[in-house]
Amino acid sequence: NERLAEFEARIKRGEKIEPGDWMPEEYRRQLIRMISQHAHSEVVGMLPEGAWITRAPTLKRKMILVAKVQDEAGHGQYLYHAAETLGVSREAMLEALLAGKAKYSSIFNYPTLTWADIGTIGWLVDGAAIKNQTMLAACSYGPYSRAMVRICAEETFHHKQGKEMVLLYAKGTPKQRQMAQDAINRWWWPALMMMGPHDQDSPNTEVLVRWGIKTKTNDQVRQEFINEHAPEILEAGLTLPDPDLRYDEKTGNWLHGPINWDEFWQVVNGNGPMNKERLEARRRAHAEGAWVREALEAYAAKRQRTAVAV
Amino acid sequence: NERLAEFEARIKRGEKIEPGDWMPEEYRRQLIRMISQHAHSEVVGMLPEGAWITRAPTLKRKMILVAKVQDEAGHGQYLYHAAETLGVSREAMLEALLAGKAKYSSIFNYPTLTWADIGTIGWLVDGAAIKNQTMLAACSYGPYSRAMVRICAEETFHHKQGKEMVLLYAKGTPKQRQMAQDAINRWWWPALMMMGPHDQDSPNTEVLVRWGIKTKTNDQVRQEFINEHAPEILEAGLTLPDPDLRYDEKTGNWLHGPINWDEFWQVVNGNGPMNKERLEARRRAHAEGAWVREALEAYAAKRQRTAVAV
Amino acid sequence: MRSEVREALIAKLTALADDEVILAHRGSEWTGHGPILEEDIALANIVQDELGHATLWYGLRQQLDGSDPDQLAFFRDAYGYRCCELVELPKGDWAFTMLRQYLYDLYEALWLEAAQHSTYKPLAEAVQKIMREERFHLQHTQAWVERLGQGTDESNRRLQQALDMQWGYAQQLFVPIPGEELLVAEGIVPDLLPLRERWLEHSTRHLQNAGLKLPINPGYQPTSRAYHTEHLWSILAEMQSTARWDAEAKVW
Amino acid sequence: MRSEVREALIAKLTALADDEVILAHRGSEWTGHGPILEEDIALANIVQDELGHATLWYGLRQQLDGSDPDQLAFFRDAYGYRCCELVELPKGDWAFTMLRQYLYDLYEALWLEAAQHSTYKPLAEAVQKIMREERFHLQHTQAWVERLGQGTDESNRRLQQALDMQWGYAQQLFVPIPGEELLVAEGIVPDLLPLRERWLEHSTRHLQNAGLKLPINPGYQPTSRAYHTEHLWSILAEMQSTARWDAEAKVW
Repeated sequence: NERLAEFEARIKRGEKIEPGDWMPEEYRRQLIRMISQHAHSEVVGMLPEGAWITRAPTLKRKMILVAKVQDEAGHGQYLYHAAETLGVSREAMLEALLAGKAKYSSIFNYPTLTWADIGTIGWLVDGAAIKNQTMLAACSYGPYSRAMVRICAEETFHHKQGKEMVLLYAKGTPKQRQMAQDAINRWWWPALMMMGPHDQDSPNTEVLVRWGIKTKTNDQVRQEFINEHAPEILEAGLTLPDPDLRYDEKTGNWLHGPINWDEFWQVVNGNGPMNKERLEARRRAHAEGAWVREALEAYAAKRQRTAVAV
Repeated sequence: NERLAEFEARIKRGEKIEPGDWMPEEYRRQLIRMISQHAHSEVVGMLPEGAWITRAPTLKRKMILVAKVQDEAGHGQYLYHAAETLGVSREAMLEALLAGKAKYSSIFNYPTLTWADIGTIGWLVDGAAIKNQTMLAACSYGPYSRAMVRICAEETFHHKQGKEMVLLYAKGTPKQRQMAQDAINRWWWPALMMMGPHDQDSPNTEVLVRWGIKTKTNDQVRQEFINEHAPEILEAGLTLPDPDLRYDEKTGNWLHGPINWDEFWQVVNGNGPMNKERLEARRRAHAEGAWVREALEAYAAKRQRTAVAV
Repeated sequence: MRSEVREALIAKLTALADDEVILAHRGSEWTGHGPILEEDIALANIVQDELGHATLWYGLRQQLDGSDPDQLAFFRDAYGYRCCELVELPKGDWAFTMLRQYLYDLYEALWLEAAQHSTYKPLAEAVQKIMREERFHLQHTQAWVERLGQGTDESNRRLQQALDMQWGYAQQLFVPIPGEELLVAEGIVPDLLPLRERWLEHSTRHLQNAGLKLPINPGYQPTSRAYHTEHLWSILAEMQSTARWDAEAKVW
Repeated sequence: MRSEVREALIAKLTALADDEVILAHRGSEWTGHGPILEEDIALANIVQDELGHATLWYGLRQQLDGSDPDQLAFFRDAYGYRCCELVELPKGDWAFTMLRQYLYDLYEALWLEAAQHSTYKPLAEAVQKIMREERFHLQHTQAWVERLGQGTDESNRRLQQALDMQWGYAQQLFVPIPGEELLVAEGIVPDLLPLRERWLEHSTRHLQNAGLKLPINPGYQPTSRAYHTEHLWSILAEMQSTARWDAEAKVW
């Protein structure tokens, strides 16, 4: 196949593929899957954090959190746009989400139990997301790559804010320390799982790397994440819930103990603590918003008729 | 009119009128109005107190409050039954309530702002209700009279509990005292208004007294209430929001200052602080319960068909 | 009593009481908003009984360690509460409420029946006191499940939706707390495993008779009472707001 | 500044800030649950601005009496709050939310416009900072009122229902606080009476153009900011739950 060869050559040369360009169906399919999952993750990701806006402990933290969740909504928007350039509509993507057919990041199927979860999500979850997104910013599909550049800049800001919060609480009152440690304990493993299965269990990786969608493997990204975060958390005087965690002098890597992949697959397959509630919340919002969207359409149609009449 | 004369003679002899007995249409009309208003008051009255069950400060207080609100629902039940003996259905009465056509006691159009309101309602509002109900227990219509006897017994218990609470808080911490005083300040005048307009402004009173429905006038009942409660509140070290209040040696009565009848009529006519919310809450409960009631009917119908078939 | 057994018993009593307190909270949110006046009354009855049970369990704990029941209920935070997640879920509609109550009542009735033979006398006595109440609750909520399941398509749909949501959570009722095996060994509390089988058998039969679809993929099944849903923090914020508003107050 | 004027100004700034804090609370309850993603973003914008305004007003108060804004927001109870009742009403549906926001934004925009000439420099400067934001809010919510009013029968009905509920409450925005006449006399804050007239004129015209029925029997019109709805206690229980959970904490 000549077109495929030319396509792969372009990618090799580091060129970006743009919406009008020819691309293999599988490339399109994989991108739609990834970008829409990513978009859904931003939208569903608003829920666990959004729930704490009403309970933020200071005016400043409240404002920062509203701004953060707002950024997530914005990321959802860019990403839906990026996916739309591949010929799928936002409505179709949302429908797939609400029908339980589309996935979103499993991390959002864990509950936010205390205020310290907000800082911890910023530090660990956004930290893990950034590693992934920085890699994706180099991806071969132009609109996705550009969305990632923009999103990464904002996520980096959230990451910094989250880290600052946890570090503050780690040296705060006994109750603040307890809250921070508890949050780290609950979020550490799910954050490691965010990068997905080990390379040998990740069947999509090979083709994704060949087509320049991914430029690193799951395990590589995971290792980067641990190398950055583990020492910082330990230095803050907090512990990590991994008795096997150790620094390996030879490789300069922090090595982690075995990941509970059974839990991972349980959550991916709909059996995480919050899967049902998250989807239910999205469905309810969608259903309760139906009359609003209908009103908007009716209004727009009336305006158009008036405009034509004039 | 012979029958009317005989009817009035029976009342004069202290006989009770019973459901099958002949009665003037106006007697029936007045009773339906009063009893259904009274029933509605019990049902709407569940709302202001019910709202504090989830916030009661001890397990015991929570239980007492649940029991109290449950009693009110029970009172609603007896009273609807009593009204039904006059040939009006519960559905018709509820419909009139939800349509905003039937009245209920205006006192429930004031908000319960703090926990001390619960004690204060028990003491003042139930206290005022008891004065009225004790009078009505002697009323000429048998079913109403008997309902009142039963209700009064329970209300007396609520009244005692409410008084006990307020007295406890009156000698409690500064915050408890503040809470109790604030509640007394807000509920005193509305409680006085519960007995209705002054006698000269109460056009129904004359016929109601003649037919033995009422055995005392509004002002008489109000005076009884003040004579009992004013000295007890003052003795507890609380103040009353009536600068003109004074004990009159000659009559042995506690005399009150001018009542703000404008406020009274505002609330009666739908403009009290909670009129809209109360009615809205009842309407919502009714609407949201519609599918439940339909299911019950459908189930009963199916069972009946099965029973007939067998 | 050996100190490990005592500790485990304290923890078990706390879990029993916490379940009742939070379920009563959810039930009491219906006050004045029920679909029929008669049901306001019936649910208020159930709520009172649950509060009574909580008081009993906390009271038994008090005999062991002197802790004050109201302190436990109103001054412990989400870290300290040991309720199961089922009781924390928002009140939902009437189908959700009745189904949860049914699943819980069936568990409680079976548990009490078995616990009346407890070797720990105060527990056995407490169970005697409340067994009859629980049978009434079960009768009531069982009847509701049947009515809604066999009522209209709408009521059946709502009940099925509630079941799909709750089934996994309900399984936590049969997860022993750490150290519970000690209590079972001493005959202080019944073993949850055989109770679970009976519960599954009863509930499955009744739910299917009511026209509901089973088995259900349970989805998430909570395994530790140290973890909670996102709702518990807010439940406690509301529930404890008056008590904590004036922490100096000695009596309320 | 004379001490009565200072006291009145402190009270006025508190009322201004409290309105924004509670309205922001209600707005933030929508986060992640809006009818369209774009509206989650727009409402989050409004909420942030409101929190910003609250911080400004509390900040001006801090200059006068040294009180800490977060202490005021998170450690005052319902007795101390001086918000109006309109902002306390539950979030309702989207029509309720947009209408309340519109009625409030129109009031705030008019108030700010008049207050930019305040003789109290720090106030005049604060107003300059936020006037533009408020104009954007007003544009946004005004457009929503028109769309919903002229959209479908359903959206018109919901908006009308919201209006019937809110109209009386909205009038409280124009009830001066005790001592406000001193501030008006000194030119520190605008007189509410002429603002009310302009607000009535603007809002009536816009609402009628949107197809709503006016005039409305306002029903209850709150007259004192010392009283509140039944909702404020629970709002504060939720809002202050983290801050109060660890009152020893110096920083969050």
